[in-house]
Order: sequence, then structure tokens, then C-alpha cells
Amino acid sequence: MQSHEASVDMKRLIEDWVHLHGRTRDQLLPLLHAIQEEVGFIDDAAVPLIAQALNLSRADVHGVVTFYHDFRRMPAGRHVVKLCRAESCQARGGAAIEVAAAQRLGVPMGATRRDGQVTLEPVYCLGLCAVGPNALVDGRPVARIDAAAIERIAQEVAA
Amino acid sequence: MSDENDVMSTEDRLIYMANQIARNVTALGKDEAVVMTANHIRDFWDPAMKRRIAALAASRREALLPIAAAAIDRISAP
Amino acid sequence: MTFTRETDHGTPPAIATGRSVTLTIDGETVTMPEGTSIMRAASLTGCSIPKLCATDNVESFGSCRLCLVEVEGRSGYPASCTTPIADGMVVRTQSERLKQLRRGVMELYISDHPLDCLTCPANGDCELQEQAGAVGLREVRYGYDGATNMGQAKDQSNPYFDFDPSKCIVCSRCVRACDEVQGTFALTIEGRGFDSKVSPSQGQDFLSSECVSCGACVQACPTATLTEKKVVEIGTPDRAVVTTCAYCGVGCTFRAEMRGEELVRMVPWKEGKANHGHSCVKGRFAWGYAQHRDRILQPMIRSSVEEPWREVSWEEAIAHTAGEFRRIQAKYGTRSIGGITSSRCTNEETFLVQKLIRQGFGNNNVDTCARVCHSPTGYGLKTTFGTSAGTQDFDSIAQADVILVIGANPTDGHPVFASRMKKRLREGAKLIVIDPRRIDLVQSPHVEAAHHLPLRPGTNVAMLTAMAHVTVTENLFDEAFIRERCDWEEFMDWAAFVAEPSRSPEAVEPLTGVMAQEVRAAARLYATGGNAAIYYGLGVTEHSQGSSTVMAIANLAMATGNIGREGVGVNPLRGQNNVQGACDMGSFPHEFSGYRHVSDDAVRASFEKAWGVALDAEPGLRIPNMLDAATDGTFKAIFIQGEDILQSDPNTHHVAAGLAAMECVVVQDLFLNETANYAHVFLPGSTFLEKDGTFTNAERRIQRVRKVMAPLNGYGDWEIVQLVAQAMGLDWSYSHPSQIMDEIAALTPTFAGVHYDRLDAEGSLQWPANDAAPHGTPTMHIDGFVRGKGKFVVTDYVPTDEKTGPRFPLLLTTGRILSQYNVGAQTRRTANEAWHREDRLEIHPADAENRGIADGDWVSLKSRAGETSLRALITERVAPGVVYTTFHHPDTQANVITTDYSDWATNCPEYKVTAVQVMRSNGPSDWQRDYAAQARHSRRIAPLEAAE
Amino acid sequence: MKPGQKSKIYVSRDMASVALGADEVAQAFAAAGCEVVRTGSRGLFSIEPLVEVEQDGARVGFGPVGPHDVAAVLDGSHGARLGDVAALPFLAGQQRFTFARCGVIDPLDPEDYAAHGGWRGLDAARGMAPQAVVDAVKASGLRGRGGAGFPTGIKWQTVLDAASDAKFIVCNADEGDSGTFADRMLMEGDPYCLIEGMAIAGHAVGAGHGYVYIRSEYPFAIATMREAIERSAERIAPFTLEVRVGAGAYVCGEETALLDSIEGKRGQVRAKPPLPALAGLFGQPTVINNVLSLAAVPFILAEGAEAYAAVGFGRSRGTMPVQLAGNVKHGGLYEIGFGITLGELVNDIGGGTASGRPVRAVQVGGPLGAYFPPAMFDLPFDYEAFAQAGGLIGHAGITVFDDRVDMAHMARFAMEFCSVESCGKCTPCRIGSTRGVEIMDRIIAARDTQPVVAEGVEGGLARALHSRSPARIDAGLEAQTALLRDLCDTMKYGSLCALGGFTPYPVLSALDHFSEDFGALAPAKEAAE
Repeated sequence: MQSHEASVDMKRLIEDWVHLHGRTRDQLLPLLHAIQEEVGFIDDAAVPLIAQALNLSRADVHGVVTFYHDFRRMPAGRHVVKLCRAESCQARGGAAIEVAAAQRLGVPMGATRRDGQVTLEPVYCLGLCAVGPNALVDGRPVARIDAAAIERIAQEVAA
Repeated sequence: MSDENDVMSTEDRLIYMANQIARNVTALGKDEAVVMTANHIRDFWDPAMKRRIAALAASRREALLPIAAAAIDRISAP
Repeated sequence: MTFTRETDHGTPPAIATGRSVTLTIDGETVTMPEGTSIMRAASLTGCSIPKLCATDNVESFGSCRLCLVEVEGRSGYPASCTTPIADGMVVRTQSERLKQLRRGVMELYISDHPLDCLTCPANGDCELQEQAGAVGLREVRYGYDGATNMGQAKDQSNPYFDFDPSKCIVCSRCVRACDEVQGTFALTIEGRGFDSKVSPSQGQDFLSSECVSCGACVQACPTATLTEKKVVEIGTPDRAVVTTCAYCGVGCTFRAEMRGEELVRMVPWKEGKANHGHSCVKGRFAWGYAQHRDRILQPMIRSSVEEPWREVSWEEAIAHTAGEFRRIQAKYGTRSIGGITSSRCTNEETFLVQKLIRQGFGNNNVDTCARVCHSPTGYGLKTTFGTSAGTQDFDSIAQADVILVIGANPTDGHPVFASRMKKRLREGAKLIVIDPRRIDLVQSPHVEAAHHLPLRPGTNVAMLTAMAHVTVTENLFDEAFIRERCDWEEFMDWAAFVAEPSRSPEAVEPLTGVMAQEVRAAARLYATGGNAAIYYGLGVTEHSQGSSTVMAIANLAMATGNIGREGVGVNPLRGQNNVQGACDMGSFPHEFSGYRHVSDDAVRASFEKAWGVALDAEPGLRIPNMLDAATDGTFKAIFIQGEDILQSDPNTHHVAAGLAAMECVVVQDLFLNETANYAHVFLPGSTFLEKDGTFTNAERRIQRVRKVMAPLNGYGDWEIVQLVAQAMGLDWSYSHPSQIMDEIAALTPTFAGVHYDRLDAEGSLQWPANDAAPHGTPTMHIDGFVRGKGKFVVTDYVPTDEKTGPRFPLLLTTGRILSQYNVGAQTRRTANEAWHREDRLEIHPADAENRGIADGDWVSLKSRAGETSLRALITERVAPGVVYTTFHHPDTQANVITTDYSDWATNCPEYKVTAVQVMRSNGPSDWQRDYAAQARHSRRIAPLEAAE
Repeated sequence: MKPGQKSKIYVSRDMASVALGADEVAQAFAAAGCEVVRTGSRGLFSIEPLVEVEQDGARVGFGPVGPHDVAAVLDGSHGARLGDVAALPFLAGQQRFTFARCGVIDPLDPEDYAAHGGWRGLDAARGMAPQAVVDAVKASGLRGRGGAGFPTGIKWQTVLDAASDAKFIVCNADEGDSGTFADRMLMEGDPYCLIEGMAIAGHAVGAGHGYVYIRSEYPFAIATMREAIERSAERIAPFTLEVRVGAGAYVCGEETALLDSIEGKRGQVRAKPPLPALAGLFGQPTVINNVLSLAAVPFILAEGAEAYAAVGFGRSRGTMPVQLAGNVKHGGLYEIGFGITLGELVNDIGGGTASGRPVRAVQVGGPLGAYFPPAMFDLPFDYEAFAQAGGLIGHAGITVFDDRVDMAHMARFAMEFCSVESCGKCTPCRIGSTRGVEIMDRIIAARDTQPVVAEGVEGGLARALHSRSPARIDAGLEAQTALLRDLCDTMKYGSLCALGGFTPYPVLSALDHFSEDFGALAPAKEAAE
């Protein structure tokens, strides 16, 4: 499984983090968030190090990583567009926007474009339900998405 | 099979065993240690071993710790 | 016993509160302990509620939703597994509405399950199939074209069981069993929702995952998802016999499940009081050796070890053996022969071997392999408490608040008990580990020691005395307990001794290498943390101060009042299945059964009366003394039952020389073991599956071994000993081992109440079992010590003479590993080789780097006693300056390295401390190559002559 | 405004306002030399980005405003001049107990908070015995705002009575329901209010530490709460608080799954009992309340239980911050006493659809809430009344749909959402939601084509095990609709938690009230009881 050793940096990252925040089991999600923030994804090779640091089994960590949709096991595209699919956005034409966005960005929902430039992901509600359809573009909220907004997003992620 | 340079002879081993018992009970004080060592040898050693250590207590007394030697005397005493 | 599945009450028993609750279930009024689930209450009442995710060895989970019931006055349909009973509750477990709901759930299950019942290995033994019928499912309306989890690849990596995820119903029973019962946490659910699937570690195959192959998941699986390969191969069993495992001293009870005369699987039995339905990779799976082609089934003799073996009839072999013993005794004297009993054989067999020696040989030259493992336990606990055994039952650990593990590695050596220990630790008990190595307990998933004291090998006494120093000087001792239960004057002497500044943690820090502050903290925790229990193993006994260490442990327990109730005590973890029993049965040269000295005239008279001969009042020879006497020419013949002293005893060269010097070495064993290379007579042994008898485990629990199949070699071992005895002129006429136990009971006060009918009725008995304790004794020394007053013994730290120096700068310590057992004679002949194919030398990275050793390199390991080669495993589990290996493989022969130093009181060898040097090498040493050639030469067998 | 005088400008920093361009607007005003104060949102999104200009101690609103409108706003010529925002009908009609400060103050300015009545509740509570605090909460009639409506005071009493030296306060800020955003707005707009409520809870039950579990989809709320906790640490000491961030799991809004998630586990639902109040976080007695429940507490303690209980309807006391969402003209947050009707909310306050087309359906209570047709708009907003009508108030989000909605698609989406978010523990939800999507696909396909004639299916377990042969499946509308009802029955009564158990609400309400979208073959009938 661990054909490639987790990099020393990962070990350092985890050690430093644990040193600051403690090594009880409840630190698992915060640690995973921190790693994803730093590295962009949770490498399978990091799982044994995380398990060791928090006194868990590899299975424990794997189960948690795969349960939560936020945690990626592979790097995302350089830009991430999260488009809301929930009811309030649907009530405001979200379904059509979803189709248009996938088409304009050139990547189906839930995938990363082949050139690695953009990942299009569903999100279920951003709490902006009176001003939909909504999206998070690289973490920045965008409301009332229409054709023009999709075009702006497409330009933005081309960079 | 190969060399046994580091294996004790039976006689050496008997002396070693008696001394080892004595060393481990020395902390009890000499009188009690002698009794303990004697009792131990009496209770756990086979007759041939007892006979041999008694003989060794005469022939190689210098190899025995005083407590061990005294204990063996005690067993041998009628 | 015919094949009936054990009743599964769905949820574990309630935690006892002493209160009970009365309710109505399906119109019947029942009273049950508070906290019981509705499901369990219903099951105990005799009405079974459909269920799939519930099983009574793990906590309720509430996921399958088949067990919904109606409770009057409550809305909805609570799950009966997760809903506790309440006073006045009115429960209906059956109604049209419930049927409809249950069918609805089952219809969903089957919509994602293959329809191959008829060809499925679990057909007829599948809870899903059974429950589908029970809820009356008649059709699945969801269709064929929907999403399913079928068609996933099977994982067949584990040598004993297959994992077929297509058949999984995601009930999580396997995951929960791995977590709650085994405590390994090797399984999880990967993903979520419809995509949830069982995943070993990180979605790996079982063999490369963290799985330790204990079998708990296989046992928990309600479908064919996890299935023993043997079930696939042979089919489902049709009968079962309850018996006791023949591996370690835990003494797990198993159902040997048979199909015809073939053993299909060993399933741990829930009623087993030592294991409560749990198992490890050895007991559950590694029984294939019993049918291994290496087994010798025909007796063999030869006049010299240079000759090939000659197969002979049983008659000839027995007559030859008896003749040789008599001849040699006539020539060299009564005391020129002796024997060794086996800790792997039954109590009855052990008793017979020592009886053969005392009654038939007319001497006390009997010893047992406990000589090389737990003889200091016998000496130390007898001296301090008055009886040579652990004080607790295993269940006691559930009451412990502080657990001190010293010189033991339970997760490898006693895995089923280790699971209980880990469970208690997860519940919050604190752990102190005193061990040179960072054993798994020090840190493994969800378990972490509060203190690990990685002491230098050989300094146990100094360490324990330092802890006693803290206890005494910081006034942490239990004065009331000591005054009531011990001799106060002796305590005061001892207290003065340990309180000397030279015995403080600070003073001994240079010796032990452990920071004084840690020692003080550990001592305080042990003395003040509530119920404190000590568990120890061979890391305590196998030292030149083994007996002192045992007594130092006893002192500490008495000083803190941690003895005589549940949750505390001093508990030796016995190595082999019947070490306790072998010792109980009078296998030592100075003792009759029940630990009574041969010089005791009254005791001796009772045996003389029963056996009709005069018995020797002098102690006989211990194993090392026998070997010395052999090289001296005064000891000429030996009967060795079920032991491989050449591999297991220290200083192999010396053992070999002793054996080679004898005129007749008789080995009785399953296989041509290493000792048999020096034997003149080989008597094939029988396995535990092939005979009746009893084993006594580490908690003094006497349990039945039941004959599952006919002995392949023709006789149970007890019958073979009887044949030899008869040939020597003794008038033995046992027709069943129960008669032997009756004789034991008649002659041994602590066993007076032990009879087979009692064992069958009560499942097991813990000695003492007699008129004073008719149901046995789970906890000893409750009202007072067996010897009267507990005895504090001054334990001076006398360092070993085995010293490191320029030639041998490292300290070697040895031990065992989970998948292998002892000399490996059994486990090496099973698929357990998948986990541990060779002994490796653990070495710290710093020591490895100094020597230019890389992981996996061949290294030579050399002591003043000998040299061998093996491959290196670089790990921080061992401290710098310490190396470690196992002794499971004869190719390595770790005991070529160990020396003839031994415990001062019992001669238990000092396996745990050998000064060594480690260097890179090119492969096996010359000695190993010579030995392998010699072994091959010695094992030649000439076929049985046709004319016979 | 006099030249040279620095104008004081208020612009919302609420995530919705920012999504509409509030940051750019604020920057433009700052660049023009204005003193810009970032506030929470007033809660009316049709006027966002909203700019309020302080003049002579009063605030004059303009909105919506763009970054190029700075000059027009500053000289008062902007066309979207609103005057006193609080006087707008949408705001004037509300009873703002919990959201009184939201949109008014700088959320992270502790002095601003104190100046607007903050900390009075905590000070009052700390002057009382814990039991008296619990009694006050009981007397207020406050019920859990997370959806189930369980009386908060009784929950607290259980925790207060539990013997343990380690108790916890957990705030469920995992607001995942579409159509709801009140928690987010409060955390972004008045975080100290929540902090104060939690500190009061800590005092009331004897808990020393609290967690605010916020979903990762709310990055602004996370940042604001963290900052506010840091700034108020001394004020609430010895009580301590920390934020824990979810990771994309709707089911963690279920309280026991949330506890497991905080503990570092997969967010799977626990079976109850034990109740979290007795064995909750780390097995210890735990108060777990929704943001709005805890945020209502400072008012109750500061103004008295009677003041709170005086408002409301039946057993639903106090106010409810209703959220108007989806295709609605005046979407936003509307805090009002219970009892107002659904129709008043949608039509009078919300102003009907944003598209101007007729309202066809509203979903109340998020993805697990029922769909109601306008024919049921006289339903009063009240826990009991909604339950009786086969729905739930939930977190009081109302999502409005116009007449273009395909209710069969919405029913399918409900099942799809359940399958995406199912934790996978219990069978009805794990497998049922996927089967539900498949059934809806068949219904939609059948609706759009000729019905398929059913083939006879006989009984017997053996037959059941072979019934997946496609030929044996009746894919016709009638059979699939019946199967859908059976499945909903299994899910509703068989599921472990509300995710699987309530998904039938939107599905069955769509089927019952909008049967024409299901091929008009489905007469509304009761699920078999």
C-alpha cells in the first residue's frame, strides 16, 4: 500500500500540528482539514502517519476520510467551483445553470477537467437561498448565477 | 558439535549454584542466609548433587562464598 | 453432541445494577435485570425477534431495522436491540404491521444481494437467508436494473478465510467485532450511504491490512461475506464437540465443528469462561498441523542416532522402551533415568508420566518445561502467598483501574486475554508497562500506556524495589491491609530494606536506564490509582533473579493491599496451554501433585498407599542437572513427552551434548522434532483433538479436552504411557482419563472436588475445588493468604553475571510473536507461516547504523555460547543497546546463543539476558548449515519391514 | 453632507451580501474616504448590497447599490434610497428578539454588542442559581429550533441533574437545510449572542466547555465565530468555547451524528437511548441545541421568561426566525411570533414569486419537509399544526416554487438527496433512498410514455429470490406508485433517524398534493398504518 513513503514534510506537518492541538481522537477532523488546507488533499500515504499521531488505526482514519465528502484523496483542479444543487437554487433555475456550467467549463459535475484546471463539484446549500443559484468559486461566494456569471467564472478559472 | 569452551563443568556449576543462592539471600543477614541457603539446597537438590557439593566444600572451599560453605556444613552435619 | 447453533440473544447482558424490571412481552409477564434490551429479554423468554445487525457479543447498533417492535403508549416502532426494558412496558413482537415493516426492510436487503443461495457456501448457515424466510419475504419488486454492490472482487488473501464483498449487507458486525471484541480496529466502513463497504485498513486486502486474523469478524458475519476457506472446501458442519484449545495458557473453549470425521472449523464458544467466545489466529485457525503429512504415526526405534529410523509395531516399541529403561537402571542404578512431562499434554497424561517415574522408575527424576518458563512463579508465589498460582480469574480485569504489565507481551503471547485487557483500557483503566521493548500495548490504536518504563534487561528487581521504595517512603502503603493480612514485623524489615536511599529510583536510574521521575509516577499510580492488577510473563521469570522478581511483585501487591479481591492480584500469564496443570500435577522433582514436598512423610505415605510402592523422599534432578549428569555419565536414559528441549532449552550445544551422552532417549511427539535427532525411540503422539482429558489454564481453570476424532497414531498419549508402565510391570488399568482424574482428586486436596461429571455440569472449575470451595475458587486469598500471613521477602538486587563488554556489547532478549507458538512445531506446519516465516533480529536504528546493517540484511548473532545468523529488522521498538528475536524457527536456533545462567532458586534459564555481538553476514552460519545436514541425516526413516 | 466630513457607512459582511457584491461596494466607499463599518445583514436580500449612511445619528439606507454608485449614495441622489431601513414594512412587521442586533452592529465589536444590550442575560444568569436559570428557560416555553421542537428547559434539566464532572454544551450549527440561513446570519451578524447563550447554558447545567459545530459550507460563519470566541474569551471565562468544522455531511446535523463527528468519527447516527443529555459527547451529559435555541436564551434571561412567552401560538412560544427562500420576491429572514399563516408569509411578506409567475408549491422545513400547495396556505406556523398537516416546520425555511416546477422531479430529488447524504448505517435509508430514485425514474418514464401492463407475480421465498428478472417487474405507473408508497412507509417507520425517516415527507406530499405530475394515476391515500 505505502509504496511511496509519505514525505518528510507531511510527517513534520502532522507532528507540529499535533504538538499544538493535542493527540486525542477528536482532533482527527481538525487535523484532516489542516492537511487538506496545506496540501490540497489527504494522501493515502499520510493515513498511517495520522493514525500513529492520534493513536488510531489506519482503518479508523480511512473510514473517516472516505465518509466526509470534503476530504479528497486526490488533488483537485487548480480552481474549484462548487455549485449548489439544493431545492432553493433549483427553484431559481438551478438545474439549467448546472447543465450550462458543466458545458461551459467543459467538465461534468463531480469531476476534474482533464487539464487539471478546474474541478466542478456539487454542494448542497450555501445558506444563500434567497439569491440563488449560488456557487463557491475558489471559496468566494457568488449569487444569482446566470449565463453571464458562468461566463465570468469560466474566464476566471481559465487563469 | 562445536566448542563448549564457555560451558561450566558440573562441579563448577554446583559451586556456582550454591554461591548464587547465597548471594541472593545475603541481604537477610549472615545467620538467616546460611539457614536459607541450607534449606534451599536440602529442598531442591538431588542426593547426588548434595553429596558432590559436600565433597567440594572440603576440596574447593575457597571457591565457595562463606555463607554457601557454612550452609553446606550445616546440611552435612548429622 | 449434535450440531445446534448457539442461541444468540442479540445484545450482551446488561451491566449489573442489582435492580430488575417487570414487563409484558407478547402477553407474558417477565422480570429481567434493568438495562436489558427488549430483544434480549424476548429471546430469554423464548420468543425470537428477527435481527441481522445484532449479536450478543457486541453492543447493540440498531442498523438493520428488522427487530422493530410495538410498545404500548410509544409512537413509532422502536428497535428492540437498542431499547432497554422498562417497568410496566407492554411489548408486542409480532403483528401484521410489524411483519409488513420487516418484509419491507428485507425486500431492500435482497434487492442488493446475489441470488445464489443454492451454490453459496453458507447455504443453510446464513442469517440473511433464515431471516428472509422468517419475515415471510415472497417477492422483491425493485427490479434487476438498479444499482447494486454486487460483482466486486473476492479477497482471498487471508490464508484461512475469504472476503466476498458482493454478499455484504453492511451490518458492521465484523467492524464492531474487530473494534469491541478484538480491539484491533483493523476494519472500517469505507464511504457512506449506498456505497458503504467494509474495508480492511485503507481499502486493502485482509493480509496487508492491520488484521491479526483473530476470526472475530468471520464469526460475526451473518452471511457468506466472510467465510472460512474450509467451509467452502468441505461444506457446512453437521456436528460439534466442545473442547479446549491446545495453544497458550489462556485456555479458550472452542466448538470443534465437524462434517463427518473431518474438522471443518474451530469456533470459539460463548460459554467458555476464559474466552467468552473470542479467539486468536492460532486457536481458531492454526489446527492444520493435526493432519499435517509430517506427523509420525508409526513407532520407530534405532540403536544409534547415526542409523536411520526403523518403523516398528507398537508392541515392539513399547517392549523395547521398557526393556531399555530396566536394563539401564540395572546397570547404572535407580537414579540413572528420568523423564520430562509436557505442558502441552493433559493433566491426566502429565500425572501419569510423573507417576511412571515415581512409581515405576522409583525416583523423583521428573521435570517439566515449566522449569524453563514459570518455575520462579511457583517458587515465588508459594513463598510469599502460599500457593503456586495466579490469584485471579481473567474476568477480574474488568474491575481493574490500574494494570501493570511487566515482562509480558499479551497481544502476542496471550492475545485473547489481551483483548479483554485492551477493552478495559479503553474503558479508562490506566496502564503501566515495564518492558525493555515498546510492545504493542505501549501504543496501539485506542490504547496507550500511562507509563512505559523501558528498563535495561536484567534489572527487574532493581526497578520493582525502587517502586517499593516510593511506596514506602511516600507512605503509599496500605497499613490496615498489611496489619490484618501479613506479618507486620516482616513488613517492617522489608520496608526498612527498600527504604534505603540506595534503592531509590534516583539511585538505580543508572542501572535500569529509566528516568526516576517516571518510576516514581508509575509507583504512585500503582499504589493510589484504585484496583491495581499485575500481569507478568517470562520477562519476569527467565532471569537469574526470576524468583526474586516474582517475590518483589508479590511484595508490592501486598504492600498496597492489591490482593484478595476482584480487579487486583498477581497474575502470571502462562505460556503453554497446560503449564499450570503440569506444575499442579507433580511434575517437579521435589513435589507431588498439589505442590507438596516429597520429603513430607504424610503426603508420601498417601501416595505409597495408593500406588503400593515405597517412594523416594529426596528431590530428583532438574532438567539442566539431568543434562549435566548425562555428560558426567551418571544419567543414561530419558523419557520426553511432548517437549523439544533441544530447541526450547538454553545453550543448545550443551543440551545436545547431554542428549548425545545418553544410551536411550525416548521422545514422544507428533513430529520428528529437534530433540528426536538425538533419540533412540520415537513414540508417535496424539493431538488434543484425539483424546479426552483436562487442561488447566493460567487462571487455575480446569477445562475438559474432548475427543473429536480417533487418534491417527492409534492411541491417546495417556494410553501410550500406560502401555509403557504396564510393560515395566506396573498394574495400571485406566480405561478412561476420568479415572485418572479421580485418582488425582483422591490424592490432591486442592483437586478433591474435581470430577468429570462436575466439569461437564459446570463447564470448568478453578482449583482449589474441594469441600471448602465446592464451586472452585475464582479469586484466591480473599479472607487470608493460603500460607496464613502474607510473607514479605527481602529481594536484594543481585545483578546477573552475564555482562556486556567489548566482545559482546549488546543485550539480547527473546520472546514470541502472535502467529507462531513456542518452538513452532505446530504453527510452522500451518498457514500461519504467511505472517512470520522466519525469526528476525530486531535492532535499533542507531545500533544498525553503527554496524552498517540495513533492514533485511543477514546478520550474525554471537554470544559466548554460540553463533547463528538471521535477518535484521530495524525498529525503534527496541532501545539502543538491546536486540530481540523470537525462537520459533529451528533454522535460526536462537537458543544456540542463550547461556546456561539461570535463576538462583529454580534454575529457570536466563533467556532474557544474553550479551551478544551483531555483525553483518552473508547468510546462515556454518553451524546452521551443519545442523541442517545433521538433522536431515538423523531424520531418515527405513520403511517398515513387510515380514512383520 | 458637508464637504471634508468623513462619512460613516454601514455595509453588510454577510456571506449573501458578499455573494451579491458587498465587498466591492465597501471597498469603493473606503476608497472614497468613507469610514466603513461592516455589519451583519438586515435580512432582506432584495435590497442587498445595502448601504446605510449615518446622518445626524440616523441611518439612511440605499439598496441595492453597486461599486459605481458611491457618489450618488453620498450625495443622496441614488434612486434606490430607502430611508430608515428599520421602518421598511419587511422589517417593521417583525418581532426581533433574537435578531435585534443583526445588521445593526459591528458583529465583532464587543463594545457595540454591550451597547446594544449584550451580556445582560449572562450577567443575570450568573447571579442566579443554575436551577433558577433552567426554570427561567422552562418558563419561557422555548422549544428546540432545530426542528423537533423539544422543550429546551427540560433538556437542560436532564443535564443539570446528571452527575458528572465533565459536561458539555454543543451548539448544532450544521445548518444544512436548503432554504434556511438563519443560523448562518446570526453567527455572521451577531456571534456574541450565541456565545452568550452558550455561556448561560454552561452556567445552567454545570458545563465548562462548549463546541460550536459549523458546517464547512459556511466559511464566513466559521471565521466570524472563531474571531468572536477569541475576543470574548475573558468575558465568558471560566466557560470556554471552540469551533469545530464539519466536512461535508448533511447527516451531521442530526445531533448524535454531530457528536460522533466532533469525537473524530464517521458521522453516523447513534441509536437512542442513551439520550445525549445523559451520555452525549465523549459519553458525558451534553446539552445539544440549535443556534437559534441558544441565541434566544440571552433575551429570555435579560428580559424575563414572561416577555418571551408572551409571544407565540398554542404550545409554540416566542418568536421564530422564518426564512423566505427560493423563487420569492422578498427573500430573507423574518422573525415573528408563531401563528402567522403560511400564506401571509409567502404572499404578503415574501411578495409572491420572484419570477412573477403563480406560486405552485412551497417546501417548508428543508429537504425533509413537505411540499404544500397554495390551497393549504391558511396553515398557521406552529409545530403541532404542521405535524397534523403531514409536514414539519423544521428550521422554518420556506422555499417557494413557481408553476414551472415538476413535482415528480422534486420527489426524485428528495430521494437523490437522501441517497447522497445517507450515512449508510440503517438499511431503509441506505438502500431505500437509492431504490426511491430508481422508482421515481420509472414513474417519470412511465408518465411520459404508455403504461406497462403488469405481469402476475406469485408468492414464495424462492420466487422472491428470482424476482429480479426484469420480466417480472411491473414498471407501470400504478405498481411503481404503490411501491413508492410502500418504500416510503418502510423508510418513515423503519429508519434510524430523520434523514431516512423524513425523506418520505417531500416525496409523499408531492405525490398527494401534485398527483398530476405523477401521471395523475395516484389518488391520495394514507400510507398503510
